[in-house]
Amino acid sequence: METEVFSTEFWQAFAPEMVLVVGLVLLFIIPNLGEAKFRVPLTKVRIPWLFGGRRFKSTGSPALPGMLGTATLFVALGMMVIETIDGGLSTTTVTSGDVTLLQIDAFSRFFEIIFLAAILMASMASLDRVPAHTFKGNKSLEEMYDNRRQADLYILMLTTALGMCMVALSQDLFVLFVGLELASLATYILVAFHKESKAGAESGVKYFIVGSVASGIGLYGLSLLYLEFGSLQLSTLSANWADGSILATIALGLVLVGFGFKVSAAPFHFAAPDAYAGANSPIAGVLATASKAMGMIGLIRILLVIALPDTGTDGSAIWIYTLATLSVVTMTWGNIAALGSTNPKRMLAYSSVAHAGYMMAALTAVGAWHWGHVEAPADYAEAIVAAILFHLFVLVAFKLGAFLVLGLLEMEGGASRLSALSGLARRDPLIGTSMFIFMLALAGVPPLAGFMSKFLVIASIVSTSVGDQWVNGSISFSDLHWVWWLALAMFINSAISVFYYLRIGVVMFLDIPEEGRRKPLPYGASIRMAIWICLVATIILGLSADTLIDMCYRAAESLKLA
Amino acid sequence: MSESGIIDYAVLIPLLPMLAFPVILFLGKMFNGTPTWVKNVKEGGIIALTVMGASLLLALLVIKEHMHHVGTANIFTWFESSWWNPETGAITTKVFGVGVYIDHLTVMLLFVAAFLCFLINIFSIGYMNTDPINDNRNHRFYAEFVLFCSGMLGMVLADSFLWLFIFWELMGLCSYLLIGFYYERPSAAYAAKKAFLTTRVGDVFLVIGLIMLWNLFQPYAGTQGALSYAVVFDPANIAKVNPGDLQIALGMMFIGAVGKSAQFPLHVWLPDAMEGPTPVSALIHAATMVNAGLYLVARMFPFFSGAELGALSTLAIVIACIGGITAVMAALIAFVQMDLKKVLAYSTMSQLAYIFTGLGSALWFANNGYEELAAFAMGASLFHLFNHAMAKGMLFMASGSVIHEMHHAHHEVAHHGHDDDHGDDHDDHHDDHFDAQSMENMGGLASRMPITATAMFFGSMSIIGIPLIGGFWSKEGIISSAWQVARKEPVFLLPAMLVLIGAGMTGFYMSRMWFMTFAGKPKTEVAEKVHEQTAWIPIPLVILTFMTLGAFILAGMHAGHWLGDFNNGHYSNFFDGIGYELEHVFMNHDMFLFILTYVAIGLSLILGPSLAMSLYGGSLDDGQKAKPWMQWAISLSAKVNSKSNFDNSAWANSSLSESLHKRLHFDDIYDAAMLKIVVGFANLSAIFDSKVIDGVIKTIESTSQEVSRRVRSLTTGSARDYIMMATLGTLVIFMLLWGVA
Amino acid sequence: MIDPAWVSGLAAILFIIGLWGAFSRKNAIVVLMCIELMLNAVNLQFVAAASHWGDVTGWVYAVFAIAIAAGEVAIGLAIFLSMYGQHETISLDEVNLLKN
Amino acid sequence: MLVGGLLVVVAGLMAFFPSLGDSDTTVDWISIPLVGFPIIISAILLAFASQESRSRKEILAAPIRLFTLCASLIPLAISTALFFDWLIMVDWDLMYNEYALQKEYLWIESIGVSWHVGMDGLSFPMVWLTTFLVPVTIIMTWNEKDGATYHPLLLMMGGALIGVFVALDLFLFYVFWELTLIPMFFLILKWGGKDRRYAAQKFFIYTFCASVIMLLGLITLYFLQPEGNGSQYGTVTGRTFDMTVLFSNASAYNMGDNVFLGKDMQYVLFAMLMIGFLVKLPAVPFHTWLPDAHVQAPTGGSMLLAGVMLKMGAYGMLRIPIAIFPDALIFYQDIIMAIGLISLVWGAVVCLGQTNLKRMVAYSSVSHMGVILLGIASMQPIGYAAALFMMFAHGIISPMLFAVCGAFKHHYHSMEIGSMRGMARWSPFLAVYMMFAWMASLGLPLLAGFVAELMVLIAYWPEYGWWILLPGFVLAITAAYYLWSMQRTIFEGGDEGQPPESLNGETPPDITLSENIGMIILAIFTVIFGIFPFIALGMMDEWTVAFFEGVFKKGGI
Repeated sequence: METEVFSTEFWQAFAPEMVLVVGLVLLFIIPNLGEAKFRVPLTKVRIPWLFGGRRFKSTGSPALPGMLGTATLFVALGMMVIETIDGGLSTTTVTSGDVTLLQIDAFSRFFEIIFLAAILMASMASLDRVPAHTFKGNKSLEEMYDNRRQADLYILMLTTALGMCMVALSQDLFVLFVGLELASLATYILVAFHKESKAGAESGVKYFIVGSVASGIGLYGLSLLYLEFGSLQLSTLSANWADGSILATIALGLVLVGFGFKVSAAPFHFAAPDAYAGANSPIAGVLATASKAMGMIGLIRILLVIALPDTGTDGSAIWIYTLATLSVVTMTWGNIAALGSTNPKRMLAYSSVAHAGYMMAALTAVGAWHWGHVEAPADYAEAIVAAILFHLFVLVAFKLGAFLVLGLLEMEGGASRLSALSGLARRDPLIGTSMFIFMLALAGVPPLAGFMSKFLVIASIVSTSVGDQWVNGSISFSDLHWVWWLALAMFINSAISVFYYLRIGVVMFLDIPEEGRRKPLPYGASIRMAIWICLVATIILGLSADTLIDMCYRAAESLKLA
Repeated sequence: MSESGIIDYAVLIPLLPMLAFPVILFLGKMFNGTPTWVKNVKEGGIIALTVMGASLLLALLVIKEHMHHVGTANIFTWFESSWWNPETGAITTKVFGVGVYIDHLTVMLLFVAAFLCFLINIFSIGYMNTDPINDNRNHRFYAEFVLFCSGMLGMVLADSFLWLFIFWELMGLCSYLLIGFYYERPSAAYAAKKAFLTTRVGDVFLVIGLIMLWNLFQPYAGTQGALSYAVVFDPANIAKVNPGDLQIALGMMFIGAVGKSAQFPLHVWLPDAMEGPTPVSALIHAATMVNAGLYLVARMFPFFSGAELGALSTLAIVIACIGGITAVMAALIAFVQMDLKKVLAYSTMSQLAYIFTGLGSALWFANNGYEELAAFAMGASLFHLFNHAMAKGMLFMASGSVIHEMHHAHHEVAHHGHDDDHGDDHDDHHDDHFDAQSMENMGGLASRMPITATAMFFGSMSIIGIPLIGGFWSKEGIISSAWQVARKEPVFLLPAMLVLIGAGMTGFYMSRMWFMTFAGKPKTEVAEKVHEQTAWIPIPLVILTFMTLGAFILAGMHAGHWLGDFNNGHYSNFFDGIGYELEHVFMNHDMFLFILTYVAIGLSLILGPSLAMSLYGGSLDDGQKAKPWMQWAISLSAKVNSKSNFDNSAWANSSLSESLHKRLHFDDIYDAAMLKIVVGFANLSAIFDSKVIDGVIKTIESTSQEVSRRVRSLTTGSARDYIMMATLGTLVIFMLLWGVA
Repeated sequence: MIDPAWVSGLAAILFIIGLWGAFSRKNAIVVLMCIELMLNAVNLQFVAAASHWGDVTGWVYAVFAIAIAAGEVAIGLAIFLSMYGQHETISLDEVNLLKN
Repeated sequence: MLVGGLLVVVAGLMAFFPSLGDSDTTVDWISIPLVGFPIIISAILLAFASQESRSRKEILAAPIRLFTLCASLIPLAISTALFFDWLIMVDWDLMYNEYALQKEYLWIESIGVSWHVGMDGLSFPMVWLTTFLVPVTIIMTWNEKDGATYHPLLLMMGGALIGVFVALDLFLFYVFWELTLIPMFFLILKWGGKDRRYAAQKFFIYTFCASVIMLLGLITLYFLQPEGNGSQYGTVTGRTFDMTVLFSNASAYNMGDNVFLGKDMQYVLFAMLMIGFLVKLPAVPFHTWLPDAHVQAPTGGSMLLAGVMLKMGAYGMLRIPIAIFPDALIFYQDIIMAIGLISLVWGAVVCLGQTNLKRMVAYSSVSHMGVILLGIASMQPIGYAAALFMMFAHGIISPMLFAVCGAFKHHYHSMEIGSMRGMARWSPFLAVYMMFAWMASLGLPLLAGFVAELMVLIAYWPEYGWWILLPGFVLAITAAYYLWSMQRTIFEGGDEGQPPESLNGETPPDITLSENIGMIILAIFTVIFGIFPFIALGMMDEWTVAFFEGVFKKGGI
């Protein structure tokens, strides 16, 4: 279905995103409602203006923005999920003139669900992690400050969500980039949200500067692409890619850098550990999941949709060696660095780097799609994309879950040392066990979701390397495509990774809680709820992954790679 | 093949004692120390005795039934497994069965084992239950004892080499347990370990030999999998296998027999085995278990008679040589032993060696087509086995009796020497270093222990080979057989010579033992107080004395011939028989054998004993009178001693004597090899394992931490560096893209 | 009319200068300016390409890029301010508590 | 007992539950009663117990322990009943690639994963062994501290282990394969010795690394099989993880001109799978995790680790790579033999150089596991049956070895050989059990370990001839280290004895009643399977014959 911007169908199709917009606007407005009156000029008539002035007690409550933001996210997510599960999802394209701007399909909806789910968890956690204070008596000024701060936080979250949705929906690279910038700018502030602490401010600065440079590079790449092809429409670029000159290749490299930063691929990942360490844990969790997924969309769009050789040609994609190198370096770097890291947040950051490497390895395999004798049908590429989608989805469950547990620890003061976790399983067995399960999932221990995702990623790589050679009868080892070695590299890396994941478990179960952490954990109903949701998802998605795999396949099919 | 009859119950012979094992152990643990248990059941001794009696009875019935025909019975299928022939792809199921096989060999050993075990049981009730050191642990002794008997009986009854080996090992275990009965003594613990390990070395070769044998016969065995005698003794099958391989397999098995029968070079465990409860475990190791090796070699006879002529004679020669060497070596060491039991132990080794030489001759004959001679040699060897078992059993029990009474006497002496309270005398009894087993402390016991002395007297005579008594019949046969072979095969001169010399040496050390112990004046105060007490001890001594003396009856009944080939000699008239035997021994028509006989008799009867008399003889105390059948010997010894009391200090101080005291250094060398080489190597391996093999893992770990540190140090913390890295990354991307484009 | 190729060349030079400046200068504000320089190169490139293709979309892209740049400056300055509040410096080299 | 009865009813109900709504109306005796039930029960108990406070835990320990014991008896009852046909007639006389009590439920349809379980002569003895060992272990470690969580973990371990053995789906197999690590990791981590942190991590990481390589092999194999249609095949991938399908495909293509996979492909995949199994076995030089894990693990952990977990490696080898890549087996035959020999000899020699009792026993396990490799390399049904029986017999003997070590540690607070003398004086029972276990382990006839060793040697000779001297040497060395260690613990000490210094002059006690019961059960079964090996060997022999008919005979190698 095609629709013009702002047509009736447009509003219907974009109802969930509109919910976000409405929520955003409400968050702007509601905290500011007050007793301000507008004096009609030259008269003494004061008309209640309701905007500004002494804030109403009810609307000015510091707790309100959090609830509003969370509710908004929840509603939007709910609408999307219902729509997807109902099968009521139809491909809707938004055009403006001859330019295709946005498109709702299984792929974009899938990512939107990832984003909203991650941000919803983070916002639920933030309700406790950045608590709204209650004020007794006449402290309206402090109350207003707190309210402002709360409103800021959730506005930024919703903005991030909106920007990310835009990335998922866009059919034009520039639109994609605008969305990316929207989300990025919001996350820069979120990272620096703890401006009262040195670490918070520092991490914000670093994340901002490196991110800006990376997006500058990416934008420059886009401009070169525009120069080469005269359009940034995905369809146009994809159709004309084969005719591109060297300029297109340069542009591809530059754009890769832009997205590489988002997925935190080595060597563009340096700011990520610092940012994660300085930011609130829930925010860091969003960076590690949603933000990474956003970068992944970019990579999929640019590498798979645009820069893939057409069916029927002989030869693999131009970027295959580049991406193979990047992926191996990334996963190895991430794992090696995490191996000795004693800060759990940095460790998770490095592990998230490693996970980016895994996904890039899978992307690499798609590049081998038409390589020589590996004559793989299109569903091989779809299988890989589906595996990546699965991985991104379940990351929300266990990586974010791990960050949320750290968030719970931060509530009692910092989680930047491994010893903060010590004895967690004794202080709170359920949380400790949850954390251990998240760690096992990250390490890829069956039957958890993390195993399934790694399994699917590897299986898809292997399947591409094998191709459909069975018809040839006896296959010898040299007939396999070299991307098989990427699978091996992944395996070796996951083996390394077990070491540091397990260390967390050991610390939690074996060590004695450090001074000042002998008491039970702070309660935090909603952050615990978020953790439990993550826990359940980690287990359920591992045990019965079928539904999600189907979803992923539908999403991958809607990319129409073939 | 199976037949019904008494043989169906033969399985009970080993089974009953085996079942008694847990029963005694359990009851002992339950009722330990209660009066009924101690007084009436003799701490399990009566249970054991009952069971052994039943076994003996059954054994006698079986023997009666199967004196002259082979009996077999299947009991159950142990397990089945399959064999795949890679050439044909056929898969055959092999049945590993359990069964009973009885022929003359079995019958003889079955009798020896059941009979001796029964007697030993009686003896141990007398010996073990009166020694306070054994209080509250005799049930363990009896349990282990019956299990041991079960092993021995099972071994001789087994119908396959596999089950022979299984019971063989069971005996090994029990010997380990019995030697280590006094677990708190380091020497006992050491001896137990040594015995098990040394025999284990032999057993390893036995297993390898069995496995080679299994694979040799496997193609012809059909579904038979258990090395059953029916398969491997089938001449048709033996003819088919490669004799060279067969010889190696049998050689391997022979090494097992060497270990079990304490032959050179695996003999070191036997003297130490005397650490077991005196003298019962020693008796087991001397009179029964060591016969297992002989039994195994005797069992090989069909291979030698069935295989290609001359193909296996090398092995026969090796067996005989090992026998000959051990015979002389053990006899030499026995010269200098002061411990009563050790002398007997070395004597055992030496006599077993005789039997090996005899068996070697028999096997050589069998393999070279001399059937009659083979049967004769075989018969002589097995008859010697029988005689030796009876005599040695008696000797050990007698020595046990001596030691036991010495203990008691010492106890009394020490007790009277002290005035303090009675309760602790059990303890101080261990504190002083009186050696109740040393012959230096004995002397003149002939009058004080008449029954024991008599038993010892005839036992020794039997071992020496005094004409007409016990071992004489068989020993002559062995020596003459060996020389018979030597006439045909010059290499055999070595064992033949050695056994001949050994005969004289036997005469010396056995006489030495007897005279040192029973003749002369008591050398210590303790020896004066010795007297016989328990009724349980003399019974077996008396019985065995008659068994030994009665050997000539058996000889007259052509036992030797029957043992060589059981279709022989069973209905010959006794007087004809004894006449035939006497004629053959003393007036052989073959001049060579005639001379040989008298040389042997001369050596063993005249030279050995007279030398011993001259050194150790002497009359008893005044007023003491030995029984008349011994008195003449004592008087003679006193005369010889006084006539020619030559000085042997030069010999005693020689380096040979020194090394004989050190048992020719075998133990030292083995210990050194074990501790220095094997354990040293093991310790090095353990270090290698943890430092190198595990070290690799640990290095990977530490290296990865170091690499991690270095990688992380690239994250400098400065945003500028991050941008720089990103830019460099961009350049790398360009390079890689260009490389492809 | 100037050949768009020259403009592209200028854009490329600007971009490289911006990038160079971004990692060679310590002062956060200067780095921000360098980033702006990079974005301006992008703008220039878009405009040049638009004129090359005769396509109005490129201009729209440029306008959006300017807006993004403006947003970045606003946010960047705010973040720098908070950094100055905490660290009392705007030298990027001196802000390295978080590392390894 | 009421609890026990209730549990029986529940288990019975659960056995029927999965068959509801299934066209196949036969009762599923495996999924829930043997696998699901222990895991679920223990998970519930753990979740329940871990929430309690420390003092409440101590009160709760006794009922939970009893409950766990009762729960663990149910799988034992069921597996025993299945063997003796008490519940239903089970035909254990199976052809190759046939399984008794098969059940299959679709799980992840898109990639062809199903919950497919079944048993044959290879897996059933191991299943029974596991069901047998879990209650014995629980009894044996009755007084372990923190019983409220300890014993449920043992139960969970048992469920996961059974899962490995009954899985007929590669994916399911791998899931259970890794699942077993987790309870064991906790057992070592929470109840282990001084260096438990290091040992637990090493155990986990070492075996995990290896099995990850194995997984890559499995996945590659998965995509190398021909696509097919059917309920087992994945809707998306068109391939299946179902072992039975793989086996029948493999045996249909193998060994003829129509080759299933190229030779070098087979070699690579075989090697990858074997790495996972060899580390688990463990074979030298991948064995160093084992001594550390054993020395640090608590008694119960060690018992299950040595008793069943090591056999997973051998089981996996026989189940997967050999069945699918017989060509590769022939190619690697000599290498496997060499690894087996090295394990055998090296394990034994290192044993002799150990001063820690438990470490020595651990190395003896390495040595014994080498026997299994020799059996596999022998290429004879009798060798394979020997490997199977070795797995089984060692599965009874080695828990006893570790039970003895555990009791020794428990009562003497020391593991050093030679730190004391004359144990027989104070702890006659322990001394007897120790001697029994040691003797069983050194292969004394009429105890379970002997048969397997004998059979392996029989099968070994035609292929490798005089190399047999090395196993022979090991037989002697094994006796040496066991006897030497006994000499320095049970024996000697004079009339007073020498208690270890670690006791500070207290009189060492004898073992407790529960330890006594646990060990006597193990001892009895060691004797039973030594004297009547056919009970287990019959099934194993049938399996090996079927296996050779199905795998090797086809091509007539």
